[in-house]
Amino acid sequence: MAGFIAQRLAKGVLVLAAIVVLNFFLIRLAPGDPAVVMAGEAGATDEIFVAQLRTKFALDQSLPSQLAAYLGSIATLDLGYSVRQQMPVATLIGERLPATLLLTGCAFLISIALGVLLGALAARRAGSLADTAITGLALLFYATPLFWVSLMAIILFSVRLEWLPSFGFETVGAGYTGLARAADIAQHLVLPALTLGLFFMAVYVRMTRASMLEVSRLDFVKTARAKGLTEGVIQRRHILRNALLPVVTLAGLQAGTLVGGAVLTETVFAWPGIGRLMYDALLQRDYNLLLGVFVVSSAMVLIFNLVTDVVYRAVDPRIEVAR
Amino acid sequence: MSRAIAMTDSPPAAPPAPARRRSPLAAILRHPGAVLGLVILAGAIGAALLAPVLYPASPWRMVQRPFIPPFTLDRVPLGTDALGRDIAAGLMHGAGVSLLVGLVSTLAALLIGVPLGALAGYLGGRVDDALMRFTELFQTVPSFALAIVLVAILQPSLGSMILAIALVSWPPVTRLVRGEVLSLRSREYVQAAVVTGQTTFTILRREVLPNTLSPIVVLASLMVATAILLESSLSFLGLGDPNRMSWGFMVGAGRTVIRQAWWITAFPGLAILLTVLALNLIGEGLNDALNPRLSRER
Amino acid sequence: MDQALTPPGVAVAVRDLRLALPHGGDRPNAVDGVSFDLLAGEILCLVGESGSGKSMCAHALMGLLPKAVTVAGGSIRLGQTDLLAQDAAGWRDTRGRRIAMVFQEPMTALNPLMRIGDQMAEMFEAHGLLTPRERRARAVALAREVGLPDPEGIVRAYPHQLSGGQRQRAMIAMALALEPAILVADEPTTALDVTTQAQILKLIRDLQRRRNMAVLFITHDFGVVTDIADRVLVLRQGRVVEEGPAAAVLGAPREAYTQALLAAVPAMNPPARPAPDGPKTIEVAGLSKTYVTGGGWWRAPRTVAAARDVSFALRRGETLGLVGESGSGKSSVARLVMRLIEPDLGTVRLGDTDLTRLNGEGLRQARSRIQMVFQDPFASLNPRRTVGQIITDGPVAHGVSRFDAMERAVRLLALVGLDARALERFPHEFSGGQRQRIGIARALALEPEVLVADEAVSALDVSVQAQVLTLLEDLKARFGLSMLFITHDLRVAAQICDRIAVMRRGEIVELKTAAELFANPEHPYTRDLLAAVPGRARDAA
Amino acid sequence: MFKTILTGVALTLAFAGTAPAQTPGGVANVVIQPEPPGLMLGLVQNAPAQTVAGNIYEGLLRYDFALKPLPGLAERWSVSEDGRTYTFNLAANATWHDGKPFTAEDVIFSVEFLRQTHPRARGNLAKVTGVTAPDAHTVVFTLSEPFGPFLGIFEVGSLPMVPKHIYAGTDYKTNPANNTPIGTGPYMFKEWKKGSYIRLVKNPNYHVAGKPYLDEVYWHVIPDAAARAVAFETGKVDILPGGSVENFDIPRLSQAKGVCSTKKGWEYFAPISWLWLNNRKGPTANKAFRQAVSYALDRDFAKDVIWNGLGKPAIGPIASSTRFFNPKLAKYSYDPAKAKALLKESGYKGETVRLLPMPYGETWQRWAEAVKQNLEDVGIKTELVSTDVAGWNQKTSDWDYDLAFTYVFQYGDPALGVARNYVSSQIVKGSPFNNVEGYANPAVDAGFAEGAATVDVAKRQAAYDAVQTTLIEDAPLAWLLELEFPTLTRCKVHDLITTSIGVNDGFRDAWIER
Repeated sequence: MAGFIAQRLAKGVLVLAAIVVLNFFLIRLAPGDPAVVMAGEAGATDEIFVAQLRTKFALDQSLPSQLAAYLGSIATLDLGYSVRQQMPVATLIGERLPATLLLTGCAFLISIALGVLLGALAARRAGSLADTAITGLALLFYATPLFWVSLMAIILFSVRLEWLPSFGFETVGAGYTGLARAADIAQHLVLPALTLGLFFMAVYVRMTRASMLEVSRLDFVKTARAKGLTEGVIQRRHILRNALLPVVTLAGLQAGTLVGGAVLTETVFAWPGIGRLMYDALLQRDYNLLLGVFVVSSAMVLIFNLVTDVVYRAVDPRIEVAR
Repeated sequence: MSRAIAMTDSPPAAPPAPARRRSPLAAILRHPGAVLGLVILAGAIGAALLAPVLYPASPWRMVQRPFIPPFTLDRVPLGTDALGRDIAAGLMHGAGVSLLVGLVSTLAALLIGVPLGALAGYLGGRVDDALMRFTELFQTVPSFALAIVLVAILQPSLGSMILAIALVSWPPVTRLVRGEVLSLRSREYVQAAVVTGQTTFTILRREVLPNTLSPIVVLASLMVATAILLESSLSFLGLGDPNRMSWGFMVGAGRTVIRQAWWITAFPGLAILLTVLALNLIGEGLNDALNPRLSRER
Repeated sequence: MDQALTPPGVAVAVRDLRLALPHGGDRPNAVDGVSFDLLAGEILCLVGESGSGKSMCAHALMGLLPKAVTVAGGSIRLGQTDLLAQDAAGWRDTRGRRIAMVFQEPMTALNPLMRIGDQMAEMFEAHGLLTPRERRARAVALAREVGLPDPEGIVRAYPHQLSGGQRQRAMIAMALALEPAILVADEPTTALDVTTQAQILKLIRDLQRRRNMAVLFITHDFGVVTDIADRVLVLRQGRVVEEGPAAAVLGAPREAYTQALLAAVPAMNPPARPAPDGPKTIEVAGLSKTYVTGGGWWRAPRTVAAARDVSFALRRGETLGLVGESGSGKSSVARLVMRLIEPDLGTVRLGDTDLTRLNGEGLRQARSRIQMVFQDPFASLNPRRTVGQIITDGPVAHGVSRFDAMERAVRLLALVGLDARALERFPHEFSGGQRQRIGIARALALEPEVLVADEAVSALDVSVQAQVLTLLEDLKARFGLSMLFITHDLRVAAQICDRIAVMRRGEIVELKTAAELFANPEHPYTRDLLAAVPGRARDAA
Repeated sequence: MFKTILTGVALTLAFAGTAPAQTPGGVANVVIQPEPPGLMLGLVQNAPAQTVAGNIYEGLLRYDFALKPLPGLAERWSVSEDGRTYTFNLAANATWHDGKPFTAEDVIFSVEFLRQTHPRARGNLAKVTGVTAPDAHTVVFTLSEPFGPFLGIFEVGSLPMVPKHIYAGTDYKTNPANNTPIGTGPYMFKEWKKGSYIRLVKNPNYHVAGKPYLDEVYWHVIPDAAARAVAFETGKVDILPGGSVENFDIPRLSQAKGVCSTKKGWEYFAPISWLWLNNRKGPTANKAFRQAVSYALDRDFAKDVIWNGLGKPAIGPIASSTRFFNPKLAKYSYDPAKAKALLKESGYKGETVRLLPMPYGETWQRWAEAVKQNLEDVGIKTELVSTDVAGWNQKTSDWDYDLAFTYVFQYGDPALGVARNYVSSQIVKGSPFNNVEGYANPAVDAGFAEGAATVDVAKRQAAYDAVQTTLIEDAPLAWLLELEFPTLTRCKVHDLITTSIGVNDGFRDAWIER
């Protein structure tokens, strides 16, 4: 298992390096650069000012040497310095990462728990009214624009009903500590995690349902039935467990989309995560920061994929652990 | 000729599931969800086609007072937006753009994904390895983030949006096609084609790809839906084409006034929802019709 | 009447069983008025070809009919109960405790994610018996009873770590757990190699004797029937054709259908054949191929030799059989000869051409000289191309005009016994045997010198199999083909082969003329194989 | 010898009379949008940075709504008769947030500092030949020639005082202190949770006795406009500085109970929006075409519908709220017929012109759509080119546009904020705020030069009138609206807007009724 993880990590590093190089050039294709942005924001500017900024951002050097410098620092796990924000990129991302991890983590848990539960229910009663209702609901969540649901949810739950806070990570200045703070953060988390989670829930509902229907046709289910097991045990122990394997695979593949979807959610809910950081960095042409976010979020996806693979291997004895 | 050869098989032993291959269209029409989907989609296409007839003027024209609620003025049945533009006109004209973006970007994604997947699956070995690494690269970068960056780089326009959506949505196609081709490659009829001396290209074209068609069609129908959602999300972030009236643009533009004028956001949002829903329903119907293995129990 | 008990000695009484197929099928009822008694302490074989409804009968006994199939009438009496009239709870109680079942495919009949022992223990759990600890102990005891090696270890193993035979033993152990009075075995040995089949048949026989169970044994193989049946029930198209003691039905069948079926079973004694004396058409020398795969049974990854230094030659007009069990490498050799996989070592010479040296266009051109007939009549024809296209694609690829190729296809279709109208139709419109004929026509369309038939008749019912074998023999003679015939079925090999090579673990262990091999097997493995062929008793008789 | 213009006595002006008693204490929750890149005002000058850091740093002077100087760090000031020597007497008790005293040396250092880092200060200080410190609390500026608007350049965003003891001898841009700005202002920097909030706390040693009143100021970063509005409605924040919510929300929000709004506090900036018209090439190089554009624009529609009645149509280069504006010079009104006639006269052949919207939110986007429609109505084929902030800056700086939206601050005087957009010496690539349109007219150049170098107000007025007349006729660009950005607060917040830069230095006097 350790060998497998090491091998996957090595592969991941290669993928990351490729992502860095690709995005490095991609980002620089965009019109304007950080100096231009800052000059524009200053409300007044002249050549000296822009030249100073270019020097400051090391934009006066050639592209290959900029790339070499960046790769060099990445190799030592240094994500570089955001000249615009006057801080190391690692610090900036470090401040934001927990929020994103919390949001995507909760959204993921909600989506997979609800998705599997509802999918299993629907599959068990395939063709019934409950099935139609569940698949219909899933479709609806899947088809509704994420930002639209978010806006509607804010209006309903925050403005009209005043049940939940509409934005932010916690109540600023309330000075909560310990449990009170956790409860406060949880309150803020409900809406963004739900809206993000429900979209992906739809994906898992469909997958679980289809997978369960497929597994329920396999021979060993007949064997289980021939034992005289109750339907519940058959569904849980035999069908669901096997049906979860493709769901785990799908979860791995969805990781990238999930992190991407967080950009929108974080924007609407003012969630201080790296998705928003990325969007801001993009608008400000904060190259190092943008690259850093790409590296970190891609690394998140890779790690998540690794985890799903490990889970898959742990669940499925057929995959040789030694390999 | 000997007697044994002339004799056909003993009484037609239960022909293998004769019902399997009825026409896909008939199978879809048997699927109530898919029929509903087709009806909605037909409505959207109809709106797109009729828009220049029913609303020959530009949908951007400010025709009335701003913020007229729906169902109050006959001239603007769905009300007006923040600038006094006719929402009904916007919806009709927007249908075309949304469908176009969905369709063209999906086609583009297929154009990238299918050949790559076919090559990776059929040739295997190093080619497969290299192509799959490349695919992994695109699956690892958070897709929506990449789409945003691409549109920002290329500057928002219909073309850049289509390109960006295509570039982030091809990897699943490649994976699917590769998987299908991989399993088809060892099918006996493909081996038969190899053995009878047909060229690799012919084999791919004749024996392999046509048989990957049904899952691709199903995936494509879902991809069109996702592309429409992506387009609206990009527009929501202000990365839409400012010269084209699209549903995504309308939602994005209406969101600032969502509190005082729900209809500006609600109608195009509903249009997106319905269209995406329709495409998903059709996708499910297609899936049931084309991949009977996975069809729902009835 | 309804409350009537089954007569003493009768374990299950099936009366006028009628199972309805969904609309649009080829016939209204899968099973149409079948009645029989299964007596305590006997093995009753339900025999029939595919589509005869034998499996449906078995599943009806367990209440495990597919959803589309409904009971249209009749009764199945077990003691006081009419099984067909009971509710879900009743069925749950019946299954496992009163009637147990063993399925055909041991590879898929076990849950891949559960340990063997846990799956056995479930049997007790399902009926609320014993404590978890006792269940585990019983699982070990059962494993021991069915002859699984290392019972303590194997109950902790997962299904994929067991061989096919071991899995079927585990299935049987499971079925026996609650000591049911009735065991339903649905083609339990069909998926197994012949030597394993012999062992499992013996196991079932032994257990049945020991426990005095009633066994309903479903099979299509008269060899197996000969070896195991006390009584036989022959089914055709959902109706009973003939019923009687095994000796009577097999020895002196009354019905024409039974007679035809029995006649179609190839005999173990090869007919006399003239020794082929044509020139060598194909020469295989030192062919080797090694695969690296993950191991089974708690072993590290290992290498599997698909072919080890395989050499043979084939003369014009000669049929060489390659026989062996699964994994013996016989199919790999066929594919190596066809250059569908690349050999590690060795040469395949076709006349004066070395196939293994050719590549690209040269190889493509040379391919027309050696053609292949595949095993699976359903997978070997592209469902999206018409029969005409399928047959003519090859010649067209070799430069024949589509028109000429079509003319040739019409002739070939006539030759394999199909109508020219077939050209415009798609494969799914044909039966398995007809498809196999189309596959043969496709191979012949290129006018090859050598035909490689890879288990070409294995998937066919016995009567169809006989026809296709006759066709192959006839075509071989007509065109002066050499044929490499790969099969696991020694009976088939005996019928069609001039010489037979027995393969084991990638090696040819014995190669001699068919008559000599059967009369005088030298290698111990060959002897084992021959001894394991079911139904030898009938051949001897 | 020296004539004292004003002494720092009458601080509270008109507000003093009506205000109930100030209560110290309390916390202000304010929206800040977008998140500033930094708070070191000497290095970062974008609008949100000024809004926040204007309460951390101070300039020598502040300005009332009529742009008259008020005491800041300088308590008194005087100007010599020849208009070339300015003397400032500094607050004696002012200290930096780290406790070090604020002295004349800091002023001299700040001038040097800003000449290196602050492009606008560099321009404003161009005529300063010497800065000396006769004693620790007196500073004397010597000018090479008279400069009419000189007393107007000491606002905190234009000439913030930076601490010498922290920056002297260091690399300004990488000094770690940039992350923990130290000023002399009423609030001290405490904490910055990036993406969430910036927290300022009361400076207990502030040099004006009794001030400030509030204990803490939280600046909340909320990127989505609708979410900002919701935050205000739900009481999460109490203050929406001008421009922080979309205009469409303003009527609803300001009509809510307990909400007060004011348009004051923008006089110093007096932003005017216009369309850059590329005078170099394409149809826009033609004067008649440019005039046609100006006639085609429905400014009242923009004001009423897009800006919800805020602002007023701009008729020329100088904003009506600043000095030297002349209302009699108006020329352009919404007149599509005249626009069509001029278009014909210009020989326009239906080429597509590219219109660059301002990437600053929905209002600007809507406005661009409306303008596009205006132009198409008179027959000008228009294509919107969407872009983000960087792209917009790049394109306007590189003159890669036909028409482009912008808005520009006036900084209180035509010499400071107007001339740069019209004089030929400012035709320099690389800045989006100079003479981007490429208009060159020696008469205009001369007129602006005269206006700047003159101290006499009447003479300046004459010079600027001439300039305005010429510019309006030549229509180098199409003026749109003088913008207004009302500040919304809960009514319990008092005295927030007391100067012409509003919230930017407003928390000095603000207090919350409890």
